[in-house]
Amino acid sequence: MIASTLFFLLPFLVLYTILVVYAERKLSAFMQDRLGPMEVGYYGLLQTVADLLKLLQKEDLTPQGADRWLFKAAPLLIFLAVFAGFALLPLAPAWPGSSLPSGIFLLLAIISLDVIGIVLAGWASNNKYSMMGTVRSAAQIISYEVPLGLAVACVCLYAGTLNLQEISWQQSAWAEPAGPKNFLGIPGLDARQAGGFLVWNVFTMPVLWVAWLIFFIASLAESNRAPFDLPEAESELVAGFQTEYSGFRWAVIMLAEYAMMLLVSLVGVILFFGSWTTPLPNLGPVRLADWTSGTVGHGSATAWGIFWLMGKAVLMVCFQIWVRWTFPRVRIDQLVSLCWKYLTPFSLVCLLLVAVWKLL
Amino acid sequence: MSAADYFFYGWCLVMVAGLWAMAVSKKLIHAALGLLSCLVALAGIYALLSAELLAVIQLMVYAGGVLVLILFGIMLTGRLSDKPMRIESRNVAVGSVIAAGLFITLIVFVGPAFLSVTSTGSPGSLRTLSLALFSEYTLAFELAGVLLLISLIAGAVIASSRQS
Amino acid sequence: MIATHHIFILSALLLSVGVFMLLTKRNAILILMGLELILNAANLNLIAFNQRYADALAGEAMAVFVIVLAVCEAAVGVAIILQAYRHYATAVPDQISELKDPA
Amino acid sequence: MNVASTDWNAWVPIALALPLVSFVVSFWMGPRYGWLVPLMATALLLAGWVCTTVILVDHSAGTSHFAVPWFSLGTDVIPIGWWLSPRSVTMLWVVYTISLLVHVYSIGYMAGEGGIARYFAWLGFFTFAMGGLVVSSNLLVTFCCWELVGLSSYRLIGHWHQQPAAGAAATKAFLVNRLGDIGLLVALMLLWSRAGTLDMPALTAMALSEETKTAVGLCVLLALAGKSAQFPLLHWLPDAMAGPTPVSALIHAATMVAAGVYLFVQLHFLFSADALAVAAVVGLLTLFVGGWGALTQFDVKKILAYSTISQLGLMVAGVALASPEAGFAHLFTHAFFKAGLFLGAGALIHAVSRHGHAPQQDIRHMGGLWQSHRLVLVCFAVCAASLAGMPLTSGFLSKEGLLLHVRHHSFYFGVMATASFVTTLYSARMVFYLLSPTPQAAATHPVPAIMQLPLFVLSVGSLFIGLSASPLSIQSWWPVFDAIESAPWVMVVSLAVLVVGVGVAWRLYRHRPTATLHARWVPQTWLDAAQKHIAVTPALQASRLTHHADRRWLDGVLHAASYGYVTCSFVIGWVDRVLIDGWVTTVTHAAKGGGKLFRSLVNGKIQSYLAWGMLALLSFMVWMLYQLAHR
Repeated sequence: MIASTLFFLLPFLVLYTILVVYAERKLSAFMQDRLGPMEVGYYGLLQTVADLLKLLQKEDLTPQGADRWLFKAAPLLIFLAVFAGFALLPLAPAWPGSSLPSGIFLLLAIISLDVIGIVLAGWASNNKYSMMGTVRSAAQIISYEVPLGLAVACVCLYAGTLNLQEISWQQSAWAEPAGPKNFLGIPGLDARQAGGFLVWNVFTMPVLWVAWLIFFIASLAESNRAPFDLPEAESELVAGFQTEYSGFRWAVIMLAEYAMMLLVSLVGVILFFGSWTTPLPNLGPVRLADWTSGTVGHGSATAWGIFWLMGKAVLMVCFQIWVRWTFPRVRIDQLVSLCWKYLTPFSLVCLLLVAVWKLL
Repeated sequence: MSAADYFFYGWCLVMVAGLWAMAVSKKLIHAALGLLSCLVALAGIYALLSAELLAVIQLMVYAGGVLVLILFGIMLTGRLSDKPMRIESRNVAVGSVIAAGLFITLIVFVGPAFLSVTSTGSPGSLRTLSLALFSEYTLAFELAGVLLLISLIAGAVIASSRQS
Repeated sequence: MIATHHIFILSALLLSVGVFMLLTKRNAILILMGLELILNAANLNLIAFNQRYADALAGEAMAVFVIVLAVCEAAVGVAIILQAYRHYATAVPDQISELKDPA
Repeated sequence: MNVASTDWNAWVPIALALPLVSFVVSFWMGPRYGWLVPLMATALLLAGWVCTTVILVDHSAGTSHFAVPWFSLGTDVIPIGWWLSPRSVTMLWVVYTISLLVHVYSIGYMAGEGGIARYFAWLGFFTFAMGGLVVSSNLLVTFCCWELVGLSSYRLIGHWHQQPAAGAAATKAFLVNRLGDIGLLVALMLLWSRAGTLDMPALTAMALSEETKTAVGLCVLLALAGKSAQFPLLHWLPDAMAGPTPVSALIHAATMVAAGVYLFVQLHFLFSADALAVAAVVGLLTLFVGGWGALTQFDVKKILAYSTISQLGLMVAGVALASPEAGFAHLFTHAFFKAGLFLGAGALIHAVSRHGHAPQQDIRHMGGLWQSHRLVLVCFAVCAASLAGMPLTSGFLSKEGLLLHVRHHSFYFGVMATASFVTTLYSARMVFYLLSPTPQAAATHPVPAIMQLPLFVLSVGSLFIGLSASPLSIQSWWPVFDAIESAPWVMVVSLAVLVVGVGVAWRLYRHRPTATLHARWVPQTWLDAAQKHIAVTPALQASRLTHHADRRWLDGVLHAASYGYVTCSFVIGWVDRVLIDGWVTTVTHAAKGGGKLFRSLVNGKIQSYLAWGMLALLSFMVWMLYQLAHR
């Protein structure tokens, strides 16, 4: 199952990256009242492909004084850490990935390995901008793992499991174990039969909206996205830890970055927004949920599951892009104080509330 | 030889490579990378031994936390000179003799006692271990939390550059 | 399954290399790494020997606490190394010899 | 004893201090203002001479005594002060006069020489010491001055210390003088023990036994033999001519050598008849040795030196046989004409010597100067005439005085007449050589006026008017000299001696014979040989003997003792080091080693602590496993 997940995801990731890079440029252009890439392909659609081809042709440079071996290995390590995370993700009811009992925990652990790759890349470059970016990146990722983990812990506490597939099941109409799933936690409003968005974690447990917000902010920081793109702040550090990279290796870093965006979006969707379940509920006789979920055990369920999961995740990615082009970059002190003074306490409060809710 | 054995010896190779890098490497960062491979290999071996939670903790805490701390230490203490920091070793002979003596003593005298033992596997699932931590070992667990807090504060206080 | 004595050899190797680094390396951070190796050797033994006893969790629980201790040790250790580095401008413990009377 | 006498006369200390000031200031000024030193020294001495003239006028009649305590030995107080009598003030004046003239002369003579400051300094010092010797009322002070005079003589003989001969001559003069000084010292001791005082006024009033007087007299005779170059100790004076000629004039003709005679005159009352007889014999011997020496020499300075010896002998004999006054009168006239002879000789030497060469002093090469140096030659001849005792000169009068005193004693009279003949002979010989027209000198230098002036003054002083108003008898200007009635036959005898002498000289030396006498006829030769055989060789042999005994016996014993001692010390040292120190060192070494060992464990290095800990752990493990295996 792991192998099949990766074999599906690797081409998907490439395609997704090409599209998302294009989307990012187009979206930013629209938000800035421009057109964006228009030359290559229809409406500039092949611009990213052209860029990729150009990148692949570029010389693979290693700076003088760099730690050659580490310099070459670091991008792969980054990508490996990110890509290993995908192996744990369930894609559909019948496609659970590596369904481990400690799934989300392991996922967080693997994501945290990403920072080591970044540190090595920055260190091996023998460049002060890289070094600065590395230090910032490491500090940022380590810090934001705390609110991220606590936000995830809220869901885990609510779900009573670390298994991602189990969390996914719980948010589906075919919930196992079967039991009432109250909309907004209001006793009596059992939405189990309705399914759809009504049984998503954020809707059955409203506190998780806050947790999701915290998770989202932290995930932006984890993937070094604006407004937390201090490690590669081009106005200060040229390109941060990736300053010295070029060609294919830089492409791999970019791929890892966009993959990271997708990964955290996927995790967010799985934990808060119903995973591979359809957002459409059964409204009485209008069995929207059933129609858009396929049949369990059939390929249709798998196809619908992948569609809904990826669709929601890509929407989240777009959301991240939107945020990037909306908010200015924070200062380092703002970054730290946001993490430790706001996100961490609020996530702790959330955890407390969820725990209390569970006890009730 | 089962698949688990192959994985085990594979992880063993990774770990030995990491240990070798740590023991002889001239660059701190290589030694840190060696430590990373050791820790990851250990996590793999824990997983193979069905200690899933410990494997995850190993990755999360060691690979993601301790190693990053160490990398921080390397970066912050290596900035005085432009040239990459070289590790020097001293008393290599004495250290080798003691380490080898320790290894041989352990292998030759203590090791045979476990020749016949084979891991049965699956002793504690994640759930049972977690339950045990929160029931049987609650006090220890809480104390560990307090210890962590203390060390967090201690680390922050010691490392802060503000001095009286 | 995996032969416990192979794991034991592995942990002995970990311990020996850790001791070796502890005794020979001239950099405090590497010494810290050696300490981590020793703790990991202990952990490996704890987990491996826990396998001998069905339904016993003491070894694994102990390993969790050892990891906690390792984290504490690493955090405080790195902090001390940083502070010492700031104070003495060196991370070589031999050069920090104020305990020794000047001979 | 009341030693304080309050006849204070401020001129005396001023007169004595001025040359001393000259000595100090010359040394002080020498390095930077060397050109100023001669003028300054001469000016100071002129001032001193004025003082002495004042003193002379003041004390032409009576005596005056001034003394203050100098130091005390127990209850005995040694005074210091002066005793001015007509004799001493006359002597003082003579000393300062000659010294002044020599200073003036030296300005010209020493011009361009090195060490001028040193020269004038020591001249000044000599004048001070000589003045002190003359006026001192206390014999101890006199002795001190006597020694200081010897010191300055030593320094001035050796003035040209670059010449080995000058150094040797200075040393010789110094040592021979010290031999005589022993006599004076013993005399002082005798007087101190017998009379209890060294104060001359007190001694004059004291009656001493004949034995004491004989002993003291013989000792004083020894002293004056040293200082005045009397018979056995006379050979230093010809050598002393190695010094500058003005020094010879001042010190080794007019004043210092006369100090012995002066002391004899002053202490005449301390001499018994026996001592005086010995002194007379010594004086007459010296008279003939000196005369003979003068006849054998061709070096003009050596001739004058021997002449001086001879004249000093005449004075001593005169004091001993005739009277102190007569001797002193001859001393007085001798001072003038002999100083004049020396200065004249110096001027002639200056005239014929070539710069950068050894000075030409041989009379055989000094002729032919009449045309160019007439005044010098005339003055020289006048002084020589005075020496020979020609009428109208002061020498004639003083010699006449001596002859008159001994006219009743036919032997002494005969001896003195003979001596007079010898004197006339060598004086005439010298003058004949110098006046001969033969142009011997290759080149001549003019004699500066500043050198001619003192010469002229001295030659005038050598005429009878220097001593007496009358050319035939001592009708003295000077209160000190008794007027002696002239005996015509004595004058006839002396004139006959003079004529015969000049005639013999004309006969012998008219043709300027240049043959040198064999060395054995020169007194210097056998005096030096006598000194060598009597004094030097025995002394060297004695010292060789003592040296040998010292080496052979004393040192042998000492060496044996020290070898034994060293051997013992080695044994003791070995015992001390190995046996006694051994265990202490062992303990300390053990403690030190142990300390070092344990200290190395506590070297402040974490890793070494760890290594020891690991080693301990390993040993413990092995031990434990061993125990388990053998349970």
